[in-house]
Amino acid sequence: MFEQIFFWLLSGGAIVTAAMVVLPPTGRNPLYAALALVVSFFFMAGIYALLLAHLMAVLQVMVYAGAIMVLFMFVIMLLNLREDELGTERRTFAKLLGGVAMVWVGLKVALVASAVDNLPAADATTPAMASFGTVEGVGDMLFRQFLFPFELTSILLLIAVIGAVVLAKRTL
Amino acid sequence: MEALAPTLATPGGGIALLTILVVTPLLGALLLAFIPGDQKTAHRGVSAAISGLVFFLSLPLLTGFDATEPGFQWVEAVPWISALGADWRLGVDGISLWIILLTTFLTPLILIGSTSAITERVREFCINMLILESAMIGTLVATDLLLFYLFWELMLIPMYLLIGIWGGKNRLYATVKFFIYTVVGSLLMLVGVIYLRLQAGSFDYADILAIELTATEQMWLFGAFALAFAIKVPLFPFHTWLPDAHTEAPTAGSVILAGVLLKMGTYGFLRFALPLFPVAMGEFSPLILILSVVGIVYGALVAFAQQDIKKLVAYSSVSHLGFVMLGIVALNQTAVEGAILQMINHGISTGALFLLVGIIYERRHTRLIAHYGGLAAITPVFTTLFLIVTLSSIGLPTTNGFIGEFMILSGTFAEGLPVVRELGLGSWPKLVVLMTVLATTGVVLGAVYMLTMFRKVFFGPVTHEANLEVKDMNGRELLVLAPLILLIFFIGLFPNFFLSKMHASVAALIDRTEPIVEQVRDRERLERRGMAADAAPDIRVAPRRAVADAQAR
Amino acid sequence: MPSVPLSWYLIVALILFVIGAIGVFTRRNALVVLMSVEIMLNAVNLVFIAFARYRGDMTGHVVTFFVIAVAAAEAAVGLALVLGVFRHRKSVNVDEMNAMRY
Amino acid sequence: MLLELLQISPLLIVTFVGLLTMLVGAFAPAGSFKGWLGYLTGFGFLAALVAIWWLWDRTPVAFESPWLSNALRFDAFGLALMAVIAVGGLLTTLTAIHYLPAQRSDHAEYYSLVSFSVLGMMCLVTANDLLTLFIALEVMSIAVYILAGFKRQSPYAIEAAMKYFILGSFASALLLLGIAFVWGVTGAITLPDIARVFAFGNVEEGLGLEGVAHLGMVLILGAFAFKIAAAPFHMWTPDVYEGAPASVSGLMAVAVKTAAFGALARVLLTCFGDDQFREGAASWETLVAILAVVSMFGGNLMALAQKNLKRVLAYSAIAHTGYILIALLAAPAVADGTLTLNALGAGLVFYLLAYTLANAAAFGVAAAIGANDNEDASDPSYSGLAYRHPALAVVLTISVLSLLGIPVTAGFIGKLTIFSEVLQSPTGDYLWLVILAVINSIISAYYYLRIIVVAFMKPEVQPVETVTSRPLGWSLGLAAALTVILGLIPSSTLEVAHEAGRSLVHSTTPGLIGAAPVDKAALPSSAAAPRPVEAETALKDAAQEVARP
Amino acid sequence: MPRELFATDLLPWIIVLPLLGAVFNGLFGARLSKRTVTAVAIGAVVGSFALSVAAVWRLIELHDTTPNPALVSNVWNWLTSGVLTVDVSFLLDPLSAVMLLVVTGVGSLIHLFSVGYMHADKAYWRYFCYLNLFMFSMLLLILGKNLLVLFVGWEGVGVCSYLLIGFWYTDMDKAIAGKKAFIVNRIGDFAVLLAIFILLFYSRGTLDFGQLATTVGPNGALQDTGTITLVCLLLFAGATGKSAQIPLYVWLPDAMAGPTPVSALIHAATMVTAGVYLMARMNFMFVLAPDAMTVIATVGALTALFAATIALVQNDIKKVLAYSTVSQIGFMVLAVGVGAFTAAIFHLMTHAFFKACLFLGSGSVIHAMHHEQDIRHMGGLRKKLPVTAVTFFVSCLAIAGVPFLSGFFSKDEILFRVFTNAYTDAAPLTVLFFIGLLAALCTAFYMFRLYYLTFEGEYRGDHHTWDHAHEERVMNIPLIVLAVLAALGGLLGVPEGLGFGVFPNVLEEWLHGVFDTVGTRYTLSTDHALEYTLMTISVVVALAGMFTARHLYKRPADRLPAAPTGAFWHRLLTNKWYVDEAYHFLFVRPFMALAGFTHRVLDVKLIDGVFVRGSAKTVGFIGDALRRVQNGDVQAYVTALVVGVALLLFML
Repeated sequence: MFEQIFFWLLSGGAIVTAAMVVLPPTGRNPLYAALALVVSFFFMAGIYALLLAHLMAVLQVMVYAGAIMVLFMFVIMLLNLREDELGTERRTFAKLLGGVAMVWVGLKVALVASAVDNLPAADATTPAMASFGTVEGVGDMLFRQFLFPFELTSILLLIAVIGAVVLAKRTL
Repeated sequence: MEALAPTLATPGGGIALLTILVVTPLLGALLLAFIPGDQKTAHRGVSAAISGLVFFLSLPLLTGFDATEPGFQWVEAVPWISALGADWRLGVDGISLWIILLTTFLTPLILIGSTSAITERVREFCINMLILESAMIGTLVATDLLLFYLFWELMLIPMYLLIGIWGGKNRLYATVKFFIYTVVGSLLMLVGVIYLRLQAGSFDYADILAIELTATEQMWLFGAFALAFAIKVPLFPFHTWLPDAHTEAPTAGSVILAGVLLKMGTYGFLRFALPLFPVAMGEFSPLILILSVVGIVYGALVAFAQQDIKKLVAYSSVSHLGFVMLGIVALNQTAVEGAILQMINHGISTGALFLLVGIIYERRHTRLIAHYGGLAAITPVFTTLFLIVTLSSIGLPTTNGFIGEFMILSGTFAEGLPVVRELGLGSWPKLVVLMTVLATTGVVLGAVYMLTMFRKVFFGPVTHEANLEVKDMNGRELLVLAPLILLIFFIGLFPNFFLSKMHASVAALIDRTEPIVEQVRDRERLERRGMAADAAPDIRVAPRRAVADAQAR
Repeated sequence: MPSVPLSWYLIVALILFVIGAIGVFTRRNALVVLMSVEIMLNAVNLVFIAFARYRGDMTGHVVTFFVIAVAAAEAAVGLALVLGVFRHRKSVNVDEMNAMRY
Repeated sequence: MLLELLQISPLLIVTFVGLLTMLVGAFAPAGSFKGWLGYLTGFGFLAALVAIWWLWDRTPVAFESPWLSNALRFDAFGLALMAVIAVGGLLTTLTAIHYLPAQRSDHAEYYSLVSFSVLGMMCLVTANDLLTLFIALEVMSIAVYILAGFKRQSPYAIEAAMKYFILGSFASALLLLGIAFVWGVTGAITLPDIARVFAFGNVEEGLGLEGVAHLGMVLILGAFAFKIAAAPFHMWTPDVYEGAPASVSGLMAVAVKTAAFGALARVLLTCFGDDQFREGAASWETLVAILAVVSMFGGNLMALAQKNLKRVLAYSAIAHTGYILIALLAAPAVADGTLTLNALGAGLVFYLLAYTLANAAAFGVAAAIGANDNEDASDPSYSGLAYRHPALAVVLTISVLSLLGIPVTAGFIGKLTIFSEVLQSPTGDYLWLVILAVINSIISAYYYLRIIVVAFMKPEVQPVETVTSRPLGWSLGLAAALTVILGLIPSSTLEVAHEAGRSLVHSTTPGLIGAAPVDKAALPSSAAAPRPVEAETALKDAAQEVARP
Repeated sequence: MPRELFATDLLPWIIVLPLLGAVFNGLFGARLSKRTVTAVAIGAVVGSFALSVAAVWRLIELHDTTPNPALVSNVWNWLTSGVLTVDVSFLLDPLSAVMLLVVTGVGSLIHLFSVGYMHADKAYWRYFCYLNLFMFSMLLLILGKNLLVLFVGWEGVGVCSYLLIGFWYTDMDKAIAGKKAFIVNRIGDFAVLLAIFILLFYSRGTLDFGQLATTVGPNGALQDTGTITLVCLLLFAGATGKSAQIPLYVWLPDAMAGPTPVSALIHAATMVTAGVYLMARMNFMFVLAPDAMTVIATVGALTALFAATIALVQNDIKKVLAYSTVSQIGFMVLAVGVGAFTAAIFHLMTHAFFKACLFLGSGSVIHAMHHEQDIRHMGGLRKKLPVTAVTFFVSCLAIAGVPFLSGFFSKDEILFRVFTNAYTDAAPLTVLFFIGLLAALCTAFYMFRLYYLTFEGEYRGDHHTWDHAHEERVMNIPLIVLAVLAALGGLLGVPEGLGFGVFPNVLEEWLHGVFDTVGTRYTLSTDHALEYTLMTISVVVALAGMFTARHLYKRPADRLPAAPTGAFWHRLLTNKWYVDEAYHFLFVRPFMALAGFTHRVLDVKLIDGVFVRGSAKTVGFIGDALRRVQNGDVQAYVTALVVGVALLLFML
């Protein structure tokens, strides 16, 4: 019951704020959109916590809501777009078609995916689940089973650094 | 793969003559690439010398040819793409022998003949011609289907460049049309080739001859192969690339196109479409028969309406090739031999015509008939040669054209005649007789358009000042044409020299194909009479093993 | 046992995913488009984490961890590109980027 | 440990070279010639090739430690494609050395980004779990996004990069969602495990879970369809190829596509290759066939009216995606005991190689005409190329003919192999597909010929100036020569491709395991020759133990 | 027997000599003097004539022992393929011997005449080259032992005729006339080819005349009368082309565009009779096809009358002769049609003499008149051209059928045979006799009209020409020789009724062996009384025509009867029954229209336009339309991606 209430609150909040990112009027202004997105990320972190993914919830707040969104804010401020520079949204047939198709895809996927309820759920009370979602548990897997992707990610971040420099630095 | 042990034991005393023939022009092309581009004379000389050398190298084929052997001779087999089941297999038989010799014979003449016509990018031109020669020889000697296909497609590129670079005003349109038209056929043929390969386990011609194909398979495969060949021939109604290609091509291109390239289509029919798919041949032969005869008449009619000499000759090719197809589809010893001979004849006569048109084009830079008139008085030698070639083209006895047409028509006629009288209701024989009669009108129509053109160009008063300045042929041009003129008469007078080499191979081909074709027709006749289809005899699809063996040797 | 069925989480994630996707192809401001992509990635993260919970398998968490890293990298590169575009056009509107077409 | 480092030496070499160029480049004076870093990168790829050659006889490479064996699988297929990628990287890098200065974009970062993206590609084709796959894909993609916009003073390049980036991110999200579903229902992240789960019916029947897996498969397929530029996921291709620097377009056309195809083939054939999986839905073969048809027609038709070399090549790339997709269906049977396994044919690998060579040459020529900061590759910019630069024109012709599939080029052998293999495919009768492909080749003849027409038969509109550069010459010469050589004597290469294809064994017999090294012991011996049904149950039992720890 | 060998080996040389002459003059003539050209050309033909005489001499010797002697020469095997075997082989038998002597003899004379006629022409060498080439072809035609060799000659003479008609090619009309001749002939050849194909099949691949005779013989493969009739009709169709019969005669009048000696040689004496020769050669087959024979006889008779009516009103000296030729060949064909092969050959021979003489005479006139050919501008030329006038007059008498000149014997023989000959089971074609008689009347009239208008009365042309008019000696010799032959040639075939045992019918006897099959099918009358009656009628008719003409046209210029220009029949005849116009309307125009239509509409518009370019355009159009989707908007691209995923999901 408790879980369900939180589920409704958090997911409702996440969806509404996410919609605020995308939909006008807030969606028209990147600053408002970014703020809505931050809020949405917070709600998501809550859902993660609800799902026993504690480490992920923390990381969500720190990396996403913190680091990534700050980056966004920087850029928004840097560009300092005024309202009149934003112009008006065009309504094209493509957008309509895409919307319909995307909603259809979502519905279809949701319909099929609801079969997952047939999966037996893991019992969180077993000792095997003790370290579930903790730094220890995740870290163990990360550095044992997924070391290679982890190393690869370091290259990925390096690339991103180089890329940001190459693309954005005033002179090279 | 045991069969693939490199066997180079040939009548020529262990020399891989065919490989040499294929490779020599390529090496020549390579050599030319290293001669600096501005030394035009060197390019012309070297290329002519190389192609001349190839001609002399090809002569042993003739002297060493065993006329009693129906199968391939000078056979070579070396493993090549074993992963795909394709090997370097070459061979010559009575069907391909003369076309090969025609190729090696025409190429040096063309190279010499183009000296004054091609003055730009001479090196590229010569390289192109040599590659083309190699591809043509390769197509004719390949007895591995993939190898055949490879050379078949390879012919396209140099020809494409030849028309596109050295062609006339509208050359880009013509060359792209030529290429795409041809590719339409050949790519569908590729599917057929692959299918056969999957059935036979290799691309070897002998293996493929030995497989048993159901009637349905034969129909589809025949469709794929026949379309490619029909476009190349070109059989009506797939001919519209030809006038454009011929008109826009430089003389060399036109000559090669008419002389050899078109023959690849008819050769393909003889080599592949007939022996591999006899049942389909039986089913389709009425259609091809009608198309070839329509081509004869249609080509003649359209030729008559042309204003442009080259276009006229191009349409005359449609008409002449119709005769060849008629002979092939008749499947009768005389007709098929006539068809092969007519391929050679057409190569020589139409080749010569194009050379002559090229000579006059070089002087006047126009091909419109209306721009000429009265040339006979100004250029007597040219006129005489043109007349001889014209007469050969319309099939005057003592020239080569007559022999070919006569053999084809009489052979075809004999194919239809017996049954028409005796049974009275066979659709095929009636069709054959009717079609032969129609085809024979081509003899009349040929005279009509050729002589009308000849009259307009050469007779009457000189109406254009510029024509007064036209020079008669020079020594080089005479040198190029003299062999052709001599051959025109030589074939006309001594066709046996040529026919004797074909007998065995053609007989083997007919032995293999005709019984099955006949059965298909018999069954159709029975069905037409209202007999139940199951009462009709089954068609024996299996080819004669013996023939396959003979071919394999 | 969790009292919320797994499918509910999935549906929420899918709604978020669709919202993000619609944002990508309707918003003309490149920044908002990038944010929409972030929403999509988050939605997927939710799927992973939900599955992880119900399967009792932390692989989902690990994947999420990597996705966050990738998202960071993408954001860096994406924002750099936005700056690049802005430098040329003085505008970050995606629907004006059609110098190359047909 | 040392052995394992040796075993993944191709990856290490490429990484090392990338880092080295980055570090060294940082200290090189601004504005100086950075081409020597290109040579270094090229040597890196050569070294990687040598390493791959060394590893070839040791396939499948047995990684001992779990972190490597889960993440990577160095089998013949992966190694062969790594080699193709390295070749593609080498050829395009050589073209870049003098092209970049001519484009006023000569920065050291270019080469490290190329190295890193190649690293991503190599990981992508050898990735053994879906996570590594995703990360590798991102490493490759993000590096390529940056490379696409590398000529940052060009609005076209930046715009191309932006478009590619937005679409790429979207596709990544799709891929991730697909991975989520597949992992969610199977509980397995490595490819062999997923295959096992499907093969032995661990996804319980009647619960509708296969449907979720199918969803995942479709989403993964869609994401890869984007990367390989299959229609209708192709829309970015022309704009990006046109806007990006030619050397980058070349890299995208050859290496990126090769890598994506490799990963797609591996995923489809290993994870979803089992008949058990196909039940209850259209098989991925059908979807792939449809994508192939749409791509071929879309690419070819849209290419017809193009007047820009890079753009034509882009549409041609889309069409070729269609042909190569057909190769995915080419799975000739390999008899193994009483059971018949199906392995990928030689077509995919060989065609990718042929395609790499041809496109590297074509984009090399596009780079060559990019002298003096000329980004334009439209008709006038190379009209009459043959007059002044016959060698370039010849190379262009060879590559175009190879793309068209005219004999004596590698492209012809590639098409031939694909067509003949797909006709033998046991999963369906694909004659119709082959015929459609052939019809498409015919359509494509028109625009390929147009390239030759422009280069050879049209007069010069403006003096065609080219980047004169020895490495460019090497690259073009090598690509053209290899194209012809592979067209003439493809046998040994075909053998290699065969071996590569065979390493992706999958099965059309229900219940037979997928990609995991075929365990001979688990297979019923041919002497005993039990009935298939019995064999099946025996196998199932045996494998269930393996699957459920 | 060395002499026999000698004669056999001679045969090819008879043919080859003119060829050598032609080749020599063709290759080197332009650079040689006229004298050398003359020597070579004349030498070749005269040599050929001499050899012919020798060969025929040998044949005559053989004739004493065998009824149907033959000299045969196989030169080489020409064509062997499947069942088809054709040799290049020659046959000299009584029939070909007659033709041989006529051709080489008359040919030699005309060559001689040409020396004078053509001496001023620039292309003298070319003329003789063609003429020799013609002789070669004609000899090939005559001596061919099989149908195909004959056909080679048949076509060869057609080509030479083409070349010689268009000899003065700068005049477009002449070039057109040459082309017309060739094409009309080709239409006939088309039929011959078909006949050959049919025969080839039944004869199992051989075309040898002897074998063909066996094929249709009692035990031969071809017994079906329908087929035989078809073959005969086809061969006859060929003959109508070459021998200018209805409906294919139209080329011959136009052929007068050639030099006059050519008209004499080719279009009067030799080539145009080839059709008759062919039918005579194939007599063994024709006698088996009564229906075909009826057709042939009818066509021959109609042609004889038809052409004669046209000749009545022509004013061009050569045109009159041309129509006369058509008419006379009509008589020969008529003879063939009633099985009177001997009579046909007889008339062929006499016609060769007198018509060659007439043509050469006209040539002499034209030469003298500076190429004036309109008889309305002539008159009184006897004074200037005495030899010509006399020889012309003799030939006129001969053609008109004045007793005891050659034409009298041959024509009356034909008319008699027409009246009496009957196919075994059928009524004689008596009605054709009257048509022939009418034609004979016309012949006598127009010939003497021609003679009187040209040579008698007053000169009506310009006086400059008159002053320069003269004869050439070299041209007179052939005229005289031919006139003598025209007068006396008939003695070779004096009918039994007039010979009274003193003059044997040499020709009948000579050819008997060749035409021995005729007797088995035809009842030949030997009713002398009837013969005398018919003879009298025809003589009366001839004299009537002759004197009418004399009465009308032997007058001073101002008293000549005015042509009834307005009269319907006159217009009809001057315009040659409007046949050319009808042909033009019925065949030529539709053909050109058809060709134009085929080219412009079928080929360019339909096949190339709609199918070929149409399909290319359609593909291009689709491509262009698709391309528009690619509008550069990245969000549209995302949409496409989404739609793609949706489609894949939908397909699942």
